[in-house]
Parts: sequence; structure tokens; C-alpha cells
Amino acid sequence: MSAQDNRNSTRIAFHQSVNFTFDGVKYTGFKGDTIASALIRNNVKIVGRSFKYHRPRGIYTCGIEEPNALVQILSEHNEPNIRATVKQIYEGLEIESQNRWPSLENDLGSITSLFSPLISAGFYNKTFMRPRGFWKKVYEPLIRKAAGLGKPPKPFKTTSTQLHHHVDIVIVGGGLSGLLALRSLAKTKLKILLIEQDSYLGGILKNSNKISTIENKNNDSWISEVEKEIEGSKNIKVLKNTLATTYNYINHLIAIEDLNTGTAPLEGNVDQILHKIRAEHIILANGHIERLVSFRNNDLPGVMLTGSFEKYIQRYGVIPEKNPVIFSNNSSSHSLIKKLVDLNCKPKAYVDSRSGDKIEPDLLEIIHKENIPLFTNAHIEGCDGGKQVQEISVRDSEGMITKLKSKMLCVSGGFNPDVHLFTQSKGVLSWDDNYLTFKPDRSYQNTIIIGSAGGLFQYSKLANDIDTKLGFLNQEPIVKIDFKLNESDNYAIEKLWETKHEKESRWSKSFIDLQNDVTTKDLRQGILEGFDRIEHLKRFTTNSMGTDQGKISSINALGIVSEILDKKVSEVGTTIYRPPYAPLSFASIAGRSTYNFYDPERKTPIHEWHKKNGAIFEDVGQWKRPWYFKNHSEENLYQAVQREALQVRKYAGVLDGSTLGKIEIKGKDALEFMNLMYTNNFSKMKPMSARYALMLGEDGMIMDDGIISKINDKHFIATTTTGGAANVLSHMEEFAQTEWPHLNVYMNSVTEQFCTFNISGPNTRLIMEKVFKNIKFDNESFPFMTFNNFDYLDSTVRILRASFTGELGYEIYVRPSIALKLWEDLFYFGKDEGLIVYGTETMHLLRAEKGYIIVGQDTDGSVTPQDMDLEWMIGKNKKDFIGKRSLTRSDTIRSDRKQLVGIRPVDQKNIIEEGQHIILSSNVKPPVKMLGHITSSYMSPNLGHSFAMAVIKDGKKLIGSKVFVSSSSNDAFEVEIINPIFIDKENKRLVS
Amino acid sequence: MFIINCPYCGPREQCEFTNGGEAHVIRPSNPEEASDKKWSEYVFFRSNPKGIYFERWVHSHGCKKWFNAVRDTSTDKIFKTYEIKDERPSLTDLENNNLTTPSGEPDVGSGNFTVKKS
Amino acid sequence: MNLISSNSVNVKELNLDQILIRGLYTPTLDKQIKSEFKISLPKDNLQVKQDNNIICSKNSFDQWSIIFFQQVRLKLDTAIDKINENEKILATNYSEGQIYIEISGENKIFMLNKITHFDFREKNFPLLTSAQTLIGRVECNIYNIQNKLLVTCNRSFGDHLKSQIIDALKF
Amino acid sequence: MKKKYSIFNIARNAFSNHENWKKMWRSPEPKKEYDVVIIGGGGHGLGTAYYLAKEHGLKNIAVIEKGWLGGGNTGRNTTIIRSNYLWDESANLYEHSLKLWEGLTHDLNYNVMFSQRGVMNLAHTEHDIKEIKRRVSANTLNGIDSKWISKEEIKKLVPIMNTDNLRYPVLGASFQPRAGTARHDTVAWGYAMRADEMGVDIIQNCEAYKILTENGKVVGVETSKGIIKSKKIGVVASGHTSVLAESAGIRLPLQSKPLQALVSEPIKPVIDTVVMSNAVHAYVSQSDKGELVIGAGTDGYNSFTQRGGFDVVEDTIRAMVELYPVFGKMKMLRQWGGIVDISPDASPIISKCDVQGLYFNCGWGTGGFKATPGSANVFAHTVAKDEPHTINSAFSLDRFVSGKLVDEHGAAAVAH
Repeated sequence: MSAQDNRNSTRIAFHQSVNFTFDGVKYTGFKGDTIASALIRNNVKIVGRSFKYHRPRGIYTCGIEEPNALVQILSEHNEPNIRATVKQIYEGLEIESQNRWPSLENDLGSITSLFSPLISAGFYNKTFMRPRGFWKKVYEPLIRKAAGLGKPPKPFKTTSTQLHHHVDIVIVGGGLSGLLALRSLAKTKLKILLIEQDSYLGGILKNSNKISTIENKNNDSWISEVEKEIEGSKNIKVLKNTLATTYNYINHLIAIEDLNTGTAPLEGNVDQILHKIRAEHIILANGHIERLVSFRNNDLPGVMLTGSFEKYIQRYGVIPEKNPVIFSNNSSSHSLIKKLVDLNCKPKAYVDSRSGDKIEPDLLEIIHKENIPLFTNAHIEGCDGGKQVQEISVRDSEGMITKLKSKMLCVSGGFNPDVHLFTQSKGVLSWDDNYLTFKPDRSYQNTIIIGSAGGLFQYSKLANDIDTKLGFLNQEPIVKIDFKLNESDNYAIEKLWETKHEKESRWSKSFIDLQNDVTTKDLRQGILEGFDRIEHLKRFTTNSMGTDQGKISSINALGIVSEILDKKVSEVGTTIYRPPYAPLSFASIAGRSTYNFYDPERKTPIHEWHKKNGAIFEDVGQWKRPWYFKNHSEENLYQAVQREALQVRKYAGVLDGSTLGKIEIKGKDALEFMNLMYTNNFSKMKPMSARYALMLGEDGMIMDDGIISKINDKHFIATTTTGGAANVLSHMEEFAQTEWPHLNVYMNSVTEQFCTFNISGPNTRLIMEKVFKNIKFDNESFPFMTFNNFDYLDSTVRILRASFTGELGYEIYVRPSIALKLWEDLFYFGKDEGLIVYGTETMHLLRAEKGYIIVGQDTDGSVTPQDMDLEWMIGKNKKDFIGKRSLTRSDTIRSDRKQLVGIRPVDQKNIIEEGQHIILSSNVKPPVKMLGHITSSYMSPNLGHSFAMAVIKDGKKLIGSKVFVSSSSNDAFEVEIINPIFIDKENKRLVS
Repeated sequence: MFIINCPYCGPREQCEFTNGGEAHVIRPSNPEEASDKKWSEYVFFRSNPKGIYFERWVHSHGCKKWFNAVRDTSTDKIFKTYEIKDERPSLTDLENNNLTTPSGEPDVGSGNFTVKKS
Repeated sequence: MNLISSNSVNVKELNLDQILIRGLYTPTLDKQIKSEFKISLPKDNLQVKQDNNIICSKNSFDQWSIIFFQQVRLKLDTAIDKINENEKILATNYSEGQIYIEISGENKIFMLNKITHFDFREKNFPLLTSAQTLIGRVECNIYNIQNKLLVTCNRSFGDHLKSQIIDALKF
Repeated sequence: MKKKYSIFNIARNAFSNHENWKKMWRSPEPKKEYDVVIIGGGGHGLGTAYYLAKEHGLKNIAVIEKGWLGGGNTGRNTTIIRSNYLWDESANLYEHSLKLWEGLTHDLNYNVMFSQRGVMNLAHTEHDIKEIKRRVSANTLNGIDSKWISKEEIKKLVPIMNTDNLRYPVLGASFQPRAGTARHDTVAWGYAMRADEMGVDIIQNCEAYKILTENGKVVGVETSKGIIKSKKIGVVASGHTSVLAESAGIRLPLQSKPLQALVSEPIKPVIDTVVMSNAVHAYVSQSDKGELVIGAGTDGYNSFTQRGGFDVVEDTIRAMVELYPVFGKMKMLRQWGGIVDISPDASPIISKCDVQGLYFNCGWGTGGFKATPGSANVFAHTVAKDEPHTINSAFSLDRFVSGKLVDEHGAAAVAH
């Protein structure tokens, strides 16, 4: 006995054969086959090994709910854990089975089955404890080896995209109810999106034999008529091969579309689209899922859910086994039996847990007519047969065991509305005593549930169900649909979660979670140990924590638990279904927004010049800033910086400071506002002069610094640090809008309106005079910390005399469109004066020699102005400014806080490292008392030795004393604490 | 990932906004006179209710305007957004709105919260 | 300059001038703008006024942008200085700090919704209105003018935004 | 009766077909009065009860839990354990905890699967490097096994990492070999079992509504199972702590925000160390079951919904597939959220307060799990002695008045 084609299925292109390999063996299926249907066609029964006991496993279902048949796709970057029951085959597809070694047939891992009585729930937590140390070295490595299902995939750069939708209505599920709803809404002007996980519409109409005609048409023609009707309409969009995985707040859906259904992905082509959908109303028409029954060896290859078996015949045109035994606790097997009879493959037997009088007469009728062996009031005790079902034991009403020979056992434990998405939406479920399942009760978003997804299992009531629920959308009422059914319209079920074993053996198992190898025994044990809450039990036994999230078994688990605890299932409750509905590809979530699109790269208008001139860039926030410039290919960071630093102090250098934040502030109350935002007092400041300023948070800690240029009391321009620009502006906006709305003040970011060039060095004046012929740069006409606007080309530039290097310097603010011209002018006129370009590293070195701090490097969010020896910047007679009050708290007024100092090695050969700590002796045996840390450290070509800045406890008092500094080579050397200004304490160079 | 109705730009995705913490917190008008404790309350202490919360938002990736919102932190439902200058809305017309999403997960017991108490 | 045209979407980069004005509406301001640029300030928030070569948009109650479709750069500074004589107003020349992308063609929304969550439906974004939102993780202004969208963003983000748009058309 | 676990006792049970297992803890109804009531049945709360009973001889203790044991953040975090913190105060606390972790399995005779696979903190910018090197130096001098490792050394430890061809390249990392992960639920279960054996009443499905005080003293707590009297109450309710504090008129500087995490489908081992990248918000480790356990960033607003924005998860995944190209073909299996209570300096509050007999252990932000044993241990001391242990004295409430913060997030480039 074996599988047989059912050529009258319309879903399979029997004329188009497709070759693929499974574990190296070549097989042939047809276009439209899934891996599973093709393997069934080829009589392959074992497709994988189970997680814990490595038991042989076959194909259990025919869809997304599959717990067993997970395979690895070698031909798609080794993608692991693919459902064989969903993935369609294509020419050249290469598949491998998972979690077995050396081979699927003979898996060494299966010896664990021998110890299976030991490997009970909580096993790991109760063992592997002795001898000490073995856990780390022996046990855990072994456990990790055994971990996981599939093998790791190969590197893969995503080619998937994303698409945002805004619609009035989303219908999830293009099955019978979904199509009826869609058709009835087609004439409204509502924008509708229909999402169907399968490659065609129709659902149950195509997947089962349950409905033979609808509205007196055969199913296929009815479906294609509906499709035609909606094709025309502009307001309806249908997405096939698209699975809704996540239902977020405010009707936000995530759905994944597979563009390669049944075709090989082409490198570089979009392979999937992640749809992000906002809808006014979401209609869930996503149907129901069949569940299993637990009995001895219910995991053996050859056991399959009844509905799935029927689907293989109807849709995939393959009869998995000609004469299966059918076992059920409900009325749903009727259509399959009828189908098998029509195909002349009579079932070996029909076993129904219900008593004869409960079984539907029409079902009994066909069984008797065809004299199919019937067992009523009977159970499947279990099945046997090594690697696949050979013999099935039926326990009849008298408790007598009858053994039947068959390779296939179809099981139906009843249906669950597919409530996964609904619970994600935070909807509340209620227990249906009639259908023995949870069904949606109350939704908390604009969610509408129709058809079996809502627990409606009567075709005759479907029209009314949809009309009443969609009426408010002025949909066109359906009123009535004529069905011709191959089963009774009334679905009926009797409680049966698990059947009794004939002989209780320690090795015998009834599985509840097939993927995680959880047995009903494990559930009992968990409850015995006190894990009587369903969420505990889930975590203790790992029940329903597999990739299928227990779609076919979680309700059964609840049923079993409720019986052990003798509670109502509604009291036991259900575990929470976590999004996504089915595993969601990382690549699709990332979409195109990785690598160069991970985060914008901000570039200054002369970025290209830097690249051409040997710049090595560093990331500062989103900006790319020249870090240093190689003047020949061998030059390294250290050499370049030493060269640049010497050159600037000796002649002149220019830095592209365009990334500095610039904010224009204006308004009637601009002065008052600035006095509140910064520590400094700007009242006495002359127009067209500038000042170095500090900004604090309300906690009194230094937040940012910059130069404030005052045009007049009503108009200022502030600069900020590169990284702080955005924060400072929003900080200003926040207080202007929320704290002091009565102040008339506005600010615009002008960071991008100007390039900023910081030119400094003794020769700077000469160069500037050449570039700007009609401007006087002598001290009298252009004193330190003043600025003005000047004509340059057909535009204007703002020049501010300020310096961050300690040398004579100017900051030039120029329009981007003429920036490059000016930049090149500077070098044209500057080359004779020794002008060079330098990067951020040299800038850091030079400012450190001068003792200027960098916010974020020498400060760290726990540093006050006093700590940085910047009291002089605090407007003493100002009543208030942001952070002022915090400076006088008991901890901030301590005199022995960590304070900024300079550090110099006693032996000048020693190099001080940033981040190392100041300690009291050369002894670095921990724990070592730390006074503070090195915030900045450089090798100074101008001083000829290493020097550093540090913040250390009671630093000011310690100036002049000798201490030690730790090093990364885990020792320490002696250093001297000195004043942090190393060059030009008298500011001669600055104001020269 | 909810939607916030910016008083100036209309409804937008929450990821366009930045939260500004509790609303209607008054900065001491005379910081010098505030005690360390009083001042620390202004700087560090914000209420953190499970339920109705008056909070500030700024449309940081949009119009850059600050505004206030009334949100139920146990459901993320936003009842109202209003301009900084507006009065704090009265609760009465807000709380008797019962169709809100239940706070994410179980209140009492196990997953039961997802199940209607019979 | 044409950036890319494919799949019935055309993307051009334009070289325009722009003034950003901060301040509340006053008849005085309105008069000033009229006399300087022959266009009046829109009354409603998000409204865009268009007059052959100029659009004026009220981006927020105290924020206005005026965009010139022909180069007026030289005249602009004197005009701005005039406006800034009003101490309650801040006018800034934004011409060069931003880039200007014009997107047309029937698939423009489809393309843009690959890289922005913004809802372009008529009811949310009518003709002659503007919006500030994220496109390809970049803060942008969008102006909805006759069968075209004008998108502006800060210059330093320009390369990123352009390549995002080109990518969205390719994939 | 003390439960002894070993392979032998499992074998014994196997013979009885696993039908004779004893309950790990009782499910008693609350008594009228206790010497100490701990509010919150997570790892910290149960651990506190355990150490109160074990080290401070108190026996008449109740732990009340509104849901199920370990159902809060204990069961929702990414289980990362490390002690490489910058400031001495933090380093001492977390190192104290790490030492307890190292003995916990044997202390409890319950395998918490503490797996010392090492934790890496990546540096992506020059700024990161400065901050991480500073922290490594501080750790070294504090006797914490933390070191700076180069890109090449990272590659050796995590061959699948893409260090160069990405928006923010990997420039180096700090590495703490003794750090790692543990099986989160078992910590709560283990503490619960052993506390229960020492007579502690563990009461689930018991929600605390209001802390009852009389003239500045704690007298009890009103719960869903009625009023329970006690002169000492320790609140260890993470996200909900400040809500309870308000009921006793105490304001805590806490904000409760959603923090999301996710796991991938299980695969054979690909990554043996724990890798954290604060700069791109991507924390990953691989569990002994084979799932990648991934931590995402915190949403920027207060919420008790245990549900955050998809965009936050998206940002983490974007960084992941770039940092680990093999993850491109992996799939997200489950995603969930927790509520973390964040203090202004991102350091915990383990403290007495103005109400006598009322103690708080909160403000753990996103980093509470790693501290479970240490936090429980010093909190037990604080409750028993009515004064802080030297290790947690710095983590008092009044630091927000004096300004003496332990500002980890201001200073260190390391997420908690």
C-alpha cells in the first residue's frame, strides 16, 4: 500500500514535473507541490528527528501549523527550520533533514530514547551539578551540542523591502468567509486590502471536500467569478502568498509576502516584502486549525490530522495512503470518508469516540452502505511499527483491543478558531462548552471576526454572521447562500484529549507537543511539582514553546491540565500567544535599512575634497569627520598627528568645522532667554562680540559648550559641539515653548546654512589678509573674540576671531555654494605660509596643550563647572539660569569633588593612556583605590613628551604632588599633577 | 507603536515623537529659595501612575512643537492631546471610557487575563 | 537635474531658494511678505499658497517657509534683513542649507511608502498642504503641489535621501 | 522535607514513572500577620525571603505575588549576567552578585544553568573606545576580570561577526570571561523552593493594593486576599514599585517603560559568547536550547502594557543582520515586552524610606536580572538590620536630594 495521485485535483500541474533532492536523493514532484506533498507522493515517510528523543517524525499536517516536518533548504543559504508543508518545490531545490547524525534513517541521537524515562521535565535543573566544575567543562558543552534543530544558515544580505499601507479595511484570510465579506463590501468606496497566506483564494472550498457546490456552482467556478468581480474595482487590493504575523495596537498589522512561491529566488531580486498596514477596521477571517488527540506513539510517521489528509487529496492531488484508519471525536471526518469512497479507497476502519446514537445519521449511513468497519464508543489506544505506523490498536466500547494493520492513521481531535492574531490584538477569549474550544469574545480594537475564526461552525449561519457584523459599513447584505455539503451542517464534538495506555511502560509516550517532545506524562509531573499555573507549566515543560507555538496541541494541553486539576478550562486559562503568528524572517524585518542605509551618513559640503586629499574619517554622531590626513600612503595616525600639530603651532593649519552646531536666536527677549540657557551673563557684552559659554542641565552638570556671538541684545548666534547640536536646539525649544512661553524668542538651526573653517597658527593673519584683501586683521581693528560680516565674491562671510588651538585664529562662516572656492583660496594663498589641513585628532591634541576641555571627553555627565575650574564662566549676579540651583546641593558644593588637573609623567619616556586611573602607589594589586581617571592624553610634539588631563578627587589641592597612573600593561608609573594648561598660560599667542 | 494626534500636524506614528515626561510640572520660580529636597523633586521626581497620565510630547521629527497628552499607561490609549497653554483637562470626561485595550498581560493569576472571567 | 525616472516615477533635484520665518502671524508681517515677494501668508496651519514661481507654506503656527522656484539669492539677503528689522520675527536664509527634490508620476506614493510611513491619502494630505515627517530616516518637509511633491531636507542628509529614493525605485 | 535533586533521585522517580514528585513549594493561604512581608515574587523578592530566612534567622515571612512566580521581568529578560560596571559602588554590588551566581546552583541544589561564556561590549566609535577602556581600567583595579580585546580577538571568539563592512564598524570590545547567562525561571523557582522549605509562605495570585501605615510606621498591606499585617514590608515589584510606594505616600524617582526582547528559532550553536552593542542596541546570546536571545532597546515613554513599538524591535534586527550576516536567514520566533523601572541615574534604589519598616528594592532599569542574588542578599540585610549593607549604602533614596548619584548611564557607554 502506498500513496496514489488524485489527478482530478486542479491545483497541481501534473504535466509539469519538478525535480528536487532530499538528503541527496533525487525526487520528482509536480508544479504546485509543497515539499511535503511531493515527499508523500514519493512515499517518503520520515522527514526529521524530534528535538529531545530524536524519534523519527513524519508529516503531521498540511500547513503552517506543522510541528514535525521542518527541513533545511541547502539551495537557499542553508535556511533552517522551513515547514515542508508550506514551502513549494521548484526545479533544483535542495533539501536536507534536520537534527540527525549521521543519517535520518540511523540517527545516533536516538539512543537518548533509551534514557527517555530519565529525561523528564526539569531534568537539566535537577542534574549536571556534581562534581563541581563539570557543568562548565563537560555537561554544558554536551548540552549545547545537542541544542537546536537546523544548522546555522550561510551569510545572507537581505534583498527584501518594506511597504506601508493606509486602508479602511483589512480582511485577513481569503477563504470562504473572507471572500463573502469582500464581495459584499466591493460596492462600497472603502479602500480594502485582502491578505491570503496561500497562493490562491478559496480556503476550505479548495482544501476540502466539505462543500460540493456553493450558490449552485462548483467551488472553483464560484471562486473565479468572485475574483473577476473584484479584479475590476480600484479600491480593492489582494495580496496572495502573504501571511499576517503581528497585530499591534491601533489596528496595525505586519504581514510578510513571499515573492518566490514555487520558484527559485534570484540573487539580487526582492524575495519578500514586509507590509506594514494601518487600517480603520480589521476583519479576521483566518479560519480554524485542527487539533490532535494524544495516544501511545501518536508521533509515529503515518499519523496525520484528518483535515490535512483530505487537503492533500483535494488540493495536492495525492492520496497519502489508500486505506487509512480514521479516528475522531467529532463529526468532521464525513467529507473525507465520502471522498475516499468516491476515489475507491475505502478507509480500513472508522473509529469514533462517540456512542452510535451521537454519530450523525448520514455519516453512519455511508459507513454502513460501504460497510466500512466501524468502532463506536472506541479509542485509538496507540500505534506501533518502529519507524512508521504498521499496526493500530483500537480499544472498543468493551475495552477489548483490536489490532488493525495500516500504514496510516488519520486523527481529528476537533477544531480551534485560529485566535492567535486576535489575542495579539489583546482581544479576550471565552470557552465554548459546546465546541470545546476558546473563541473570540470581546475585541478591544476595531476588530471584526467572521466565520470559523469566530467559532462559527455552521455554514447555514455564515451569511447572517457576516451581514450582522459588517452591516454598519453599509455593505451589501448576503442574506442567504446555498451550499451543497458533504457533511452535516451541524459540527458536533465530544470531549477527548488523551486515551489510556494498555500497559503503562516507563518508555511509552503520548505526545502533547510533538516538536519539543513534551508528553502528557511531563504535564502530570509538572503539576505534581507544583507548576499548576499554565504559564509555569509551559516554562517547566516547554510545552507549546516550539516554532509552531503549539497550534495543534495547546488547547489539548489545557484540556488535560483542567482534568488533572479538576477545574474548568476557562479557569485554567490559556498561555499568551506571542507575536509573530509564525516565525518572521529577520531579513524582512530589516528590509533595505541596513549597511549604508542603517543610519544616514552626514557629509560637509567639502567632503569630496577631504577624500581626495587623503582624509581618514571618523564617525562623530552621524557625521563623517576627517580624523587625520595621510600626506603619504605609509603615514599612520601617530605620524600624521605629530606632523599636523607641529605645523599648526609653527605656521598655520585649517580644520573643517562645518559640523559644529550653529543656532540663530532672535526675539524681543532673546537676551533674557540666553541668560537663562547659559551660565554666562551676556548683558554687559558688547554687540558684535563673542564669548565662550557653558550650558548645564537642571542637574547642574555640564551639558554642552560653545561660542555665543552677540549681534545685539535681540539677536544671537550660538555654536554647539558637533554631537550636541540637536540636543542643544531641542533643549532651547523645550524651555522656550514650555517653561517661558511668555518670552518672545525664536531659534533656527543654521548648521547647514554655513560651512565653518577654523584657521589658526602664527601665520594665519598673513593668509587671511591675502584671501580677504579689503579686511583689516590687526589687533586694533579685529580684536580677539569679535566678529563681523564681510563681502566675499558675490556673497558675504562672517568671520569670528576665536581659536580652539590656543594660537591666533579665526572662524570663517561661509555659504556652502562658495565654500569650496574659499577653502581652495585659503590653500592657494596659504601654501607659502605653511598652511596645512588637519583633522579632529590634531585639534584634540592642540586644545589639550592649551587646557581647553572637550564636553563628552573630559566631562561625562557628572561634572560641574567648578569641577572643570570654570567658575569664571558663571554669571555670579544672575538670579537664575538652568542648573544654577543644583550647583549648591550638599554634594555639589563639596570642595573635594573630582576636579580637572594636568598630568605629566615624571619619567618623560612614559606614555600616559586615556582611561587609565590615578592611584596612590605603584602597587596595582586589586582592589586599588582610584582618585580619578585620565580623560585626555596625547604625545605632544611641542612639549616633547606625553601629557594628559584628568579629573581626580580633590585635584586642585593635589596640584604639585606626585602620584601614580595605571597602565594597560597592568602596572603603574609615577606622574606629577600640574595645572592643566601646558602651553601659553599668558595667552600671548592667542591675542598676538 | 500607537498614533499620536499632534495638535499642529494631525495624527502621526508615535516614532515621530519624543516623550517629555510628566506634564504640568512647575519649575520653582525662585530656585535659590527652594530647599535641596524641593529642588530635587523638580529635577528628579515625576509621578509614574498605572492609568491616567498627563504627559508631554514633542513632535521631534515633525514640527518640533511641544504639547501635552492624556494617556492611560495601562493601555496606551490616548484620550486627548492639547496645547501647552491649555488647562489640564478634567478627568471626569475621560475615565468613563471603557472600551480600552486591557493592559498587556495577566493581572491576577495566569494567562487568564486573556480569557473572559466566567 | 534629473535624478532618476523609472516605473512612472520621475525624480528631479532642483536648485531653489528658501526663507524660513519664525514668528506669529501679524498683518504687518503679512504686508511685509507681500511687498517683498508678492505672496501672502496662508491663514491655516499646513496650508500652502502658490503663486507661479513662489510657494509659501505655514508649517506650524509660528513657522513659515517661502520657496522660490527661480534663483533670487542676491535679493534675498536684503529682504531678510528688512524682515528681521521686526524684532519679534526671525527670518533665516535657508536656500543653501537644504536640498530640493521634485517627485512626480503616478507611482510616486507607492515608491515613497517603501521608505516612509507617512499617510499620503487625500483625506490626510490634501493638495496645497505641507507636512514634516521622516523619509528614509531623514527629517523632510513635503509640499503637495499640483501632481508633484516637493521634498526638502538638510543638505548633509542629501546624498542619503537621494540614494534611498533611487533604491526604492530599483527594489 | 528537603528536596534533594540528583540523577539518582530522578532515576528513582523514573521507576515510579514520575508519579511521586513532591511539590516544589506549598500554596498556603496568607496568615493574619508576618514578621516580614515581601511584595513581589520574582527572583529579587524570593531571593530576599531566602536570605532573610537563611542568613538572618527570620522564619515568619511571606512573599506575595500578584501573578505567578517569576512571571514578571525575571521571566522576560535576556538573562545576561556581568559585573563590569564603571563606578566602585556599582562594581561592588554587581561583583557581589556575580560571586553568588557562581555558587548558586550548589547553594540551592538546583541547576540554574549559570553559563560563564563571557560577555563582550562592542566599541563602534573612537568615543566608545575611550569610554570602554576607561571602564576596563576601573574594573581591573577593582579586581573584576574585564579586559580590552582587539578586533582580531573578537573575530576569534565570534567568527560569524562582521566587523568591518558595516555602517558603524567594530573597533574593539571589552570582555569579561566570568560573565554569562543563566536560565531565568529556575532562579525564581530555586529560591522559592528553598525559602518554602525554611517556612516562608509563598502566596501567588495575591495582589498588593495598598501599603498600610500608622503614624509613620508600616502596619501591613491590603491585598486581593485581604489585609496582611506586618511591621516590615519590602517592596520588590519592579515596574509597579512606585505605584505601591505612592499608596504609602512615598514618591520614588522612577519611570516605568517598556523593554522588548525576542528569540529566534533554535539552531545549532553559532555564537558562544554574549555580545552586547550599546551603540546599535543589539544584545545577543544563544541559549542552551539553541535559540538566539536578543534584547532590544527601551521605548521612550511610560507604559505598563508590556508591549512596545515594532520600530524598536526593527532597529535591533537591522543592526543584527548587519553585525551577523548569517542571521539574515534566521527567523523571529517570539517577541514580548516587560516593564522596567528606570531611575534618574540608571542605578538601583535599595533603601529605607521616611516610613519606618518600609523598604524598597527597585530602579533596576534594564539590568536587574544579573543582580538577582546580590540584590536579594543585601536587601535582606537592609530589611533585617533596618540599615543598609555597606554594599548598598550608596544606593539610598536621599542621593537624589544630595546629588551624590551613581551615574552609570551618564558616564559609561554600557547599557544595563
